Amino acid sequence: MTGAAAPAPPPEVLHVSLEGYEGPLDLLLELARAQKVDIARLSILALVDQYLAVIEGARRVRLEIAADWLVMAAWLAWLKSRLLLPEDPEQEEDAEALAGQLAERLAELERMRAAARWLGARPQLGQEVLARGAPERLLRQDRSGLSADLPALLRGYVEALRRAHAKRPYRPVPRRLWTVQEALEQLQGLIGTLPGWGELQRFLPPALRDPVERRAALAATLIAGLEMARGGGIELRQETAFGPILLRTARAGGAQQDGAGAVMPEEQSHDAAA
Amino acid sequence: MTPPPEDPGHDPAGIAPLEHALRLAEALVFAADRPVPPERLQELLPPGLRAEAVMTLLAARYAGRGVQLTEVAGGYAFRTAPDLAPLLTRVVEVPRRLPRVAMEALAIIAYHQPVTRPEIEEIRGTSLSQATLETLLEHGLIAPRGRKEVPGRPSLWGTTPRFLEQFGLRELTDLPRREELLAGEAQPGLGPGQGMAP
Amino acid sequence: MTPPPEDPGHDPAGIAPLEHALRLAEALVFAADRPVPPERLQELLPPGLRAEAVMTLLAARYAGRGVQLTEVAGGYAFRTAPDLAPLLTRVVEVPRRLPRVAMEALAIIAYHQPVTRPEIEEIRGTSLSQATLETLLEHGLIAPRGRKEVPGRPSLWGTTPRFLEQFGLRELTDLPRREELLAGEAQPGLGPGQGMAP
Repeated sequence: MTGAAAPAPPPEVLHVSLEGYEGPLDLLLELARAQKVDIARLSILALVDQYLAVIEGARRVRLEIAADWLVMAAWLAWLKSRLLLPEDPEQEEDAEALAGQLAERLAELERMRAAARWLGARPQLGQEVLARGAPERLLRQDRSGLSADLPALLRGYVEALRRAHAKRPYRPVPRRLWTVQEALEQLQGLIGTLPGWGELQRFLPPALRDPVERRAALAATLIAGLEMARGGGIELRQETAFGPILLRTARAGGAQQDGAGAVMPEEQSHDAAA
Repeated sequence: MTPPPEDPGHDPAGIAPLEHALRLAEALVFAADRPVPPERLQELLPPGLRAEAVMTLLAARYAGRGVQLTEVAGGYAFRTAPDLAPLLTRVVEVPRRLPRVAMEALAIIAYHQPVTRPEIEEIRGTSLSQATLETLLEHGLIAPRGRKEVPGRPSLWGTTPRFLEQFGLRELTDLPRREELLAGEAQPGLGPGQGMAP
Repeated sequence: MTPPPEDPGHDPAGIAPLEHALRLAEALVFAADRPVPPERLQELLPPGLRAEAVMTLLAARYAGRGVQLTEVAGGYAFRTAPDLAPLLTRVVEVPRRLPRVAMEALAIIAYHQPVTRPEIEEIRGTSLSQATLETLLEHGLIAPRGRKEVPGRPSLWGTTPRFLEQFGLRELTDLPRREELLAGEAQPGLGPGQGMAP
């Protein structure tokens, strides 16, 4: 009891709890305020000592202290050592400048706190001053206009057709096929009007869009042409394989003169095979 | 208009409390989101001042002004003076959208005109209500084009100049051709990659 | 308070048009739910009458009354007189005040805008909860102002016209200058924008 001197009462700062502070900067600002000097003329060294004392005290009470407090403590300890050492021109960053930046950060936080207080002290709408509770909407809606554009119209058309198409059971389009008889009549009707050679295509019925119907008509017309050539009424000619097939009204001895057969070799072989 | 500076020591007529009550009533009615019943004001008034009397006096002060104190639905509310409301009312255009069905019917009429309602139904593959046709008529987008000489003599429908205007067309032939719209869809099984080698 | 009955035949001083303009301005600002920019009134005035002049005169007429004409957020709005708040809030519901953290974040956004959340955290020296940002957003006090072109592309935040309205500011420059913030705590509530009494 009387032996070892009772430990000196811990400095007052040790009682500062970290609970009330929103992070290291908040505590530093509080310590700076306690210096009661213009924040620009702050003693950074004193501030560092106070902060480190608080952290040391807090560590004695609780072990777990959030990392950011310790990071700040380490940085401040480093800053303090740099501030105490003679200036070293080799150093990239000058300790005084770093201390100045810290002071500026604290000053900015202090300024923003002052701004928040300034705002908070103003009469606020909905608190100290009230706006009209039931504003009148002096607006009349004119709903006579129409919002519709061309893309929407076209989309509507495509969608209507597509939906209707999907709904109907599949029904193949009935084909209108040109018969050989019809082709014969068409050929006989037209061939007399032709002064010279004419392409087979010219004797097809008009306005045939469907490719299948068009090929069928071509085939029927070719057969009709062959039929007529066999009867000697017309002559057929084709210069190259898959080239245009030409025909004209037969003339006396015309076939030998032109040296072209009524039919192509392939057609002959087909005939032979038939 | 500003109440004279008040000296509480010299207010034998009791004007200061009345002026205060008027200010309070004015602010309360202004800030309330619904008409203020006199009882609500009464709660805030010193004894001896009747809310109805204060409201009546306040209404008199606003007489002839741009806003008026009116008694509505069991309470008091400020309202724009009736003669000013038309001057201040702004007209906002809220264009309506055509319902999808109407848009589709309109598109079919545009492409197939003159066309009867049964024909539209045939193309859409579903029935078309009279109301939809009427919507299009109301907007002036379609007009009758005589009758089709088939049993029942149904009306034929076509689009109007108003239709061209609405869709920014100079003439009907400005509409894309059907084949352009349905490219690749009209011929199932003949899409790219499935072509027949010669 | 009621303008004297006017005889249109005897109005050498042109009082009738001015009284009409005052009624219009009063009705217009009274009805609106947001501050009315002077241009909106100007549209309604005859040539030769300036909207600002009419508003100033109207503000003078309302000086000392329960409702006052104030200049906020680039326009004019009526507000209840601040001294009546303690009485009014007994019968009119008022929202909760913003927590201190939200006020701090708001002040930082107001002074540093456009500013990212990490930058706010850097200034405060501690993290900022999502809930705080959301509170400010819900109140319509802040709005995103694009993104900062740094890794992560964080959102930039700025204040809204609603912020000016909330704190009775005409414009952002009504905030105290940064240098003034520390030199003697800015006088609370006596900044410009509150009331327009001459």
